[in-house]
Amino acid sequence: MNARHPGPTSDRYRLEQMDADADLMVLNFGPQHPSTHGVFRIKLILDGEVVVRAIPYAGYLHRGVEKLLERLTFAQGVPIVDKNDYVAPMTNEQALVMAFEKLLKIEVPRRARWMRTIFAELQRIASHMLWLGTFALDMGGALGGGSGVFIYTFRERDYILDLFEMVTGGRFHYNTHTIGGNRHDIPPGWDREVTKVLDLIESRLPEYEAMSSNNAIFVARTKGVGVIDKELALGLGLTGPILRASGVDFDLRRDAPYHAYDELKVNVATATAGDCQARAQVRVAELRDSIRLVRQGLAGLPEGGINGGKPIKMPQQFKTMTGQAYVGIDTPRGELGTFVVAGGGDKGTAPYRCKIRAPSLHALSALPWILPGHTVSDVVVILGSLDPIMGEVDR
Amino acid sequence: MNLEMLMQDPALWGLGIATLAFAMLAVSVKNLVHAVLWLGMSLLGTAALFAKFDASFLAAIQVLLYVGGVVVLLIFGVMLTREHDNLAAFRTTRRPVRAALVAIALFVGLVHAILNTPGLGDPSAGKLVSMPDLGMSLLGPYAFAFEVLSLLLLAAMVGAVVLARKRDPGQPSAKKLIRHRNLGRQVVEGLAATDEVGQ
Amino acid sequence: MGETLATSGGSQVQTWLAAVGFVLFSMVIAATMLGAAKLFAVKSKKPGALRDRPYECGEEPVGETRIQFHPRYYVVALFFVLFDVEAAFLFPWALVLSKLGVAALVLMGIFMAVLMLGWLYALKKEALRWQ
Amino acid sequence: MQGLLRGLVYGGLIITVLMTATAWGMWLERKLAARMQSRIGPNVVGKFGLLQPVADLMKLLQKEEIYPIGADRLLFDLAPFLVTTFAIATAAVVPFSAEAVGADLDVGLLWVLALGGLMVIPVWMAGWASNNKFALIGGMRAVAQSISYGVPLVLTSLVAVVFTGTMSLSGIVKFQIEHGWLALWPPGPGVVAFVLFYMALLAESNRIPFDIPEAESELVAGITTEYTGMKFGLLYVGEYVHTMVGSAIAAVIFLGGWDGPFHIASGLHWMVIKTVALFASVYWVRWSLLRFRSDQLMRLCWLYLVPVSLGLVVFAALWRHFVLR
Repeated sequence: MNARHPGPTSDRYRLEQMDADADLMVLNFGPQHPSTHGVFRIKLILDGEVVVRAIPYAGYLHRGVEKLLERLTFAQGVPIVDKNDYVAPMTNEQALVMAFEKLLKIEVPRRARWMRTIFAELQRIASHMLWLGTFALDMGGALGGGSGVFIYTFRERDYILDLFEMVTGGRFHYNTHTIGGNRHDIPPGWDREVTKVLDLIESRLPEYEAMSSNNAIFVARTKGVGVIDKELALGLGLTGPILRASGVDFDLRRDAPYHAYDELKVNVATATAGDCQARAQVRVAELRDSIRLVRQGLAGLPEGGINGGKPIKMPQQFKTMTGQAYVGIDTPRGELGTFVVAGGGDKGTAPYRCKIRAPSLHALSALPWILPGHTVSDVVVILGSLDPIMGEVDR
Repeated sequence: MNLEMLMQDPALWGLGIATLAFAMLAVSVKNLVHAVLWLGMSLLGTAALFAKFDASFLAAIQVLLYVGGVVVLLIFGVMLTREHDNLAAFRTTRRPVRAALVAIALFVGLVHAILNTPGLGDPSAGKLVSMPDLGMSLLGPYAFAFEVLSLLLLAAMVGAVVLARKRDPGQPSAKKLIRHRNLGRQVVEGLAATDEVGQ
Repeated sequence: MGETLATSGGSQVQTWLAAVGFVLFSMVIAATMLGAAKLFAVKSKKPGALRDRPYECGEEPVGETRIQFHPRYYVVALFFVLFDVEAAFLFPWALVLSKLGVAALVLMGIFMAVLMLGWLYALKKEALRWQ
Repeated sequence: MQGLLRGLVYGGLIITVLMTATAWGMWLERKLAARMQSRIGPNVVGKFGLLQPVADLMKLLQKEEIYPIGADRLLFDLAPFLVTTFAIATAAVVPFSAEAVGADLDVGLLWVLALGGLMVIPVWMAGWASNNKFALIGGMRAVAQSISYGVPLVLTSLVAVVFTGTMSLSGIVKFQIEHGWLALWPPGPGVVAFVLFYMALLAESNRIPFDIPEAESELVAGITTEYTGMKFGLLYVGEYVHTMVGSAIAAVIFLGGWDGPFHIASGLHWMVIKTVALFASVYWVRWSLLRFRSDQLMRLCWLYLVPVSLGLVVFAALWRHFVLR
C-alpha cells in the first residue's frame, strides 16, 4: 500500500466499473469490531456495499515483544513469547527455543523432540478447532448457527488445553520448553487421555463439517470468495494453509524437517482454488492429519531423558557467544520464523536482536489485494479465512 | 348519504383535515426524509378515508401499495440524492407565479371533476361495491383496459431495467468520465485526509 | 360483527373501527414502555461528546454517513411496487375465480405472461443482480 | 363507536397475552438455543430462569438514553415506537379462535400484508436516524430485503385466496375446516406455498439465514447499533412480536388455524400450539444455519422465489378451476 505498488485496486476493481451516480463511503472496520479477530482495523472505501479499496492498519496490540527479548536473558524470553500467537502459544516457545538451540549448537534428546512434535500437532488441532468455530461465527454470527459450531469447537479445544494442563500445569502460559529440551515430562496415563480426546474429536468432526464446511450456505459464502492466486501468495510471502490452498505444495514439516517430522510422514494437504473454501478445506484436512500424527507420535514415543543433560548455566554461557541463527517452523498459521543475533544485548546476557516472522502479518498483507470487488459481508469471511492472530501480527 | 350529511360528519372532517395537514407538512418541511414520511402519513389518512366509506379493499391496497410501496420507493429516491436532510432548494422556486398558476389550475380542475361526478349527492350512490364485484367488472367490461395496464407495467419494468443497466463500459459518456475523475479524487482524498496512523 | 365474510358484502366500518382500536392499544403499549424508560432511565452526570459519537469501531467517523446511495436499491423498490400492483389486481380476480369462466383465466394468464416478460428482460439484462 | 370499544377491549386482551407470550417466547428461545449448544441458558432469575424476561425489562428500563451526534432525534425516538406498534397491530385481524379476533376484516389478509410492508419504514428510519454507517447500511439492506421477500409473501398468500375465495383470515380458516388444511390438501401447491411463505416469513422477520440487516459479525448490530435502553428493547421486542404474529398468520393461512387435526377438540389451544411450534421452528432454523450474503439473498428471491410463487398462483388457479369446481 505505498507508492511503489501501482495499488492493489488497479486490476481488481476499476473505477470504470463503478456506477457514476453513487458516492463512496469510508467505513472503519475495526479496531473495536466483532469480527476482526482481535484489534485490527481495515479502512474500507465502499461503493454501496462493494469494497473499492481496503487499507489495513495493525499495531493496536503492539507490546514490544521483540524489544523485550533484547532486554531479557535467553531463558527469560521463552515465557513472554507465549502471548504472540495466543491461539497456539506453544509454537512460539518452540520457534524461539529452537533458534537459541541452533545458535548454541545444543542437541535436543530424541524423546524431547518427539514430545515437541506431539505438542505442536495438538496445538494445531486446538488452533484449527478455534478457527473453525470463529469462521462459522463470522458467517453465522453470535446469534445463529455459527455460534453453535463455535461453542462445540471451543469445547473440544478445552479438552486439549486440559491435556496440556496435565503436562505443564498451565493452560496458556506453558513455559514448558527450555533450551536443550523440555521442562516437564508427560505424566503416566497421559497417552490414554490423549487418545480419548482424539477419538472424541474425530467422532464429532463429521458433525461440525455438516454444520460448516459441508453446509450449502457455507459453500455459497466461501466459494470463489477472496481468491489468492499462486503468484500473489508467493509474492507476499504467504505460508501455511493459505499458501497450500493456493496450489503451492510446501510444508516445512516435510520439506525442512525439524522435531521428529523426519521420522513421521506428514501428508500435506493442498488445494488449487485459493479461495476461502479451499483454505477451509486445507485446514480441515490438516486437522485430520494432525490427529493421525499425534497418534503416531504417541505410539512411537521413545524412552529417555527430555533435557540436554547438564543444565545450561544462565546467563554467563551466552556472554561470549557470537553468530546468528534462523529457525522456521510450521505453525497452524504458517511459517513462524525466529531470527536471533547473539552477543551484545543487555550486557551480553540477551540476544542482540530477535526478529519474529509472524505468518499472520503476511496473511493480512494480502487484504488490500483481495478485498476490492467484494462486499462488506465478504470482508468478514475473507478475514476469517486468513485466520489472523493479532498478538502475533503486532507482537 | 348525501353531501349535506357528509358535511356534518365530524370523523370525516377530522380525517380530512389530518390528511391535508400531513400533506402540507410534506411539502413544507426542509428535511427531505421527513417530507417523505409526512407524505406517508397523509397517504395513511387517505386510506382511513377509504375505510370510512366502506371501501375495505381500496383502503388496504392504499396502505399496501402507497405507504408500503411508493413511500419506500421515495425513500430510496431520497437516498439517491446527496443531501437527505437539508434541502434548501426544495423550498424555493425560481418561477413562483407560474407554479402558483399550475397549482390553481390543478385545484380547479380537480374540484370541477369531483363536482361533476355522476351520482354525487345521490343517495343510491352509497351502495357498496363489493370486492367480488370489483373482480367481475375488472375481467368483464374493463378487460381490455386491464390488459393494457399489464403493458403499462411492462413498460415501467423495462424502464427500471434501463435505469439499472450498467452503461457499456467500452463507451463511457463524457459526463460519466467527469464523474469518475471526481470519484478517483474522492478515493485519493479519502486516503490523504484520514491516514493519521501511518502509511 | 366479526362474522362478515368478504363475499357477504356487509358494512365493514365497525370492524375497521375495531382494528383502529387495536392499533390504538398497541400504540399505548409502545408509548408506555418508552415513557417508563424516560422515567426510570439513569441520566449521566457527565454528558460527553466522546460517548455520544456515532459508533464506528472506536475510530473517529470519517466522511459523510448520509451519502448518495446506489440506484440498484431504487430499482429493487421499483420492481417491488410493480409486482405489488400486479398482486393488487390478482386479489379481486382470485375472489371471483370460481364464478368466472375460462375467459377470466386466460385474461389473467395474459396479464401475468406480459409481466413475466418484463421479469425475463430484467433477468437477461441482469438488472436484479445485487452488486 | 361500538367497534372502537370492541377493538380496545379485544385489543387489550389479545395484546396483553401476545406480549406475555412473546416475552416467554424469548425465554423459550434462549433455553432452546442453550440446549442446542450444550449450554444451560438462563437459570438464575426464578425457577428455570423463568423470570429472566422480567429482569431484562427492568434492566432495559434503567439504561441511559443516548442520542448519537447528528442523530435525527424525532425519527430516532419514533422508529422503535412504530416498529413495536406495527408488529403488534398486525395481530388485529388474526383469528386466534372463532371468537378471539380483534377485528375480523374482510380484507384481513391484506391488512397483514400491508402492515408487514409498513414495518420496513420504521426499520429504515432507525438506520437512517442513527447517523451511523453500520446502521444505515443495515437499514438499507433491511428495506431491500423486506420488500424483495414481500413479493413472494404476497403471492403465496394469494394462493390461499385463490383456493378459499376469501381474504378474511377467519374465512380462510373456515374454508380449511371444511376442506382440509391448505398445507396438506391439496397436496401439491399448498405445501409448496407454505414452505415459500415460511421462507419469506424468515426473511421478513430478519432471522437467519436471512438476517442480513442485523448481521452482527459485519454490521456490528445493524440498525440497533446506536440504540440503548428501552428503545433498543422495543426494536428487539418488535422483531420477536413480528415473528410470533407471523407464525400465527402462517398457522392461520396454511395450518388450519384453530382447527384441530381431524377436527379433534378444535379451539384456541390448537392455535397456540401451532403458533408456538412455528415460532420455535423459526428459532431452530436460526440456531442451526449460517447466514447468506446480501446478493445471494436477492438472487434467491428474484430468481427463484418470485417466479415459483407466481407459477404457484397460476397452478392454484387452474387447480381451483378444473379440479375443485
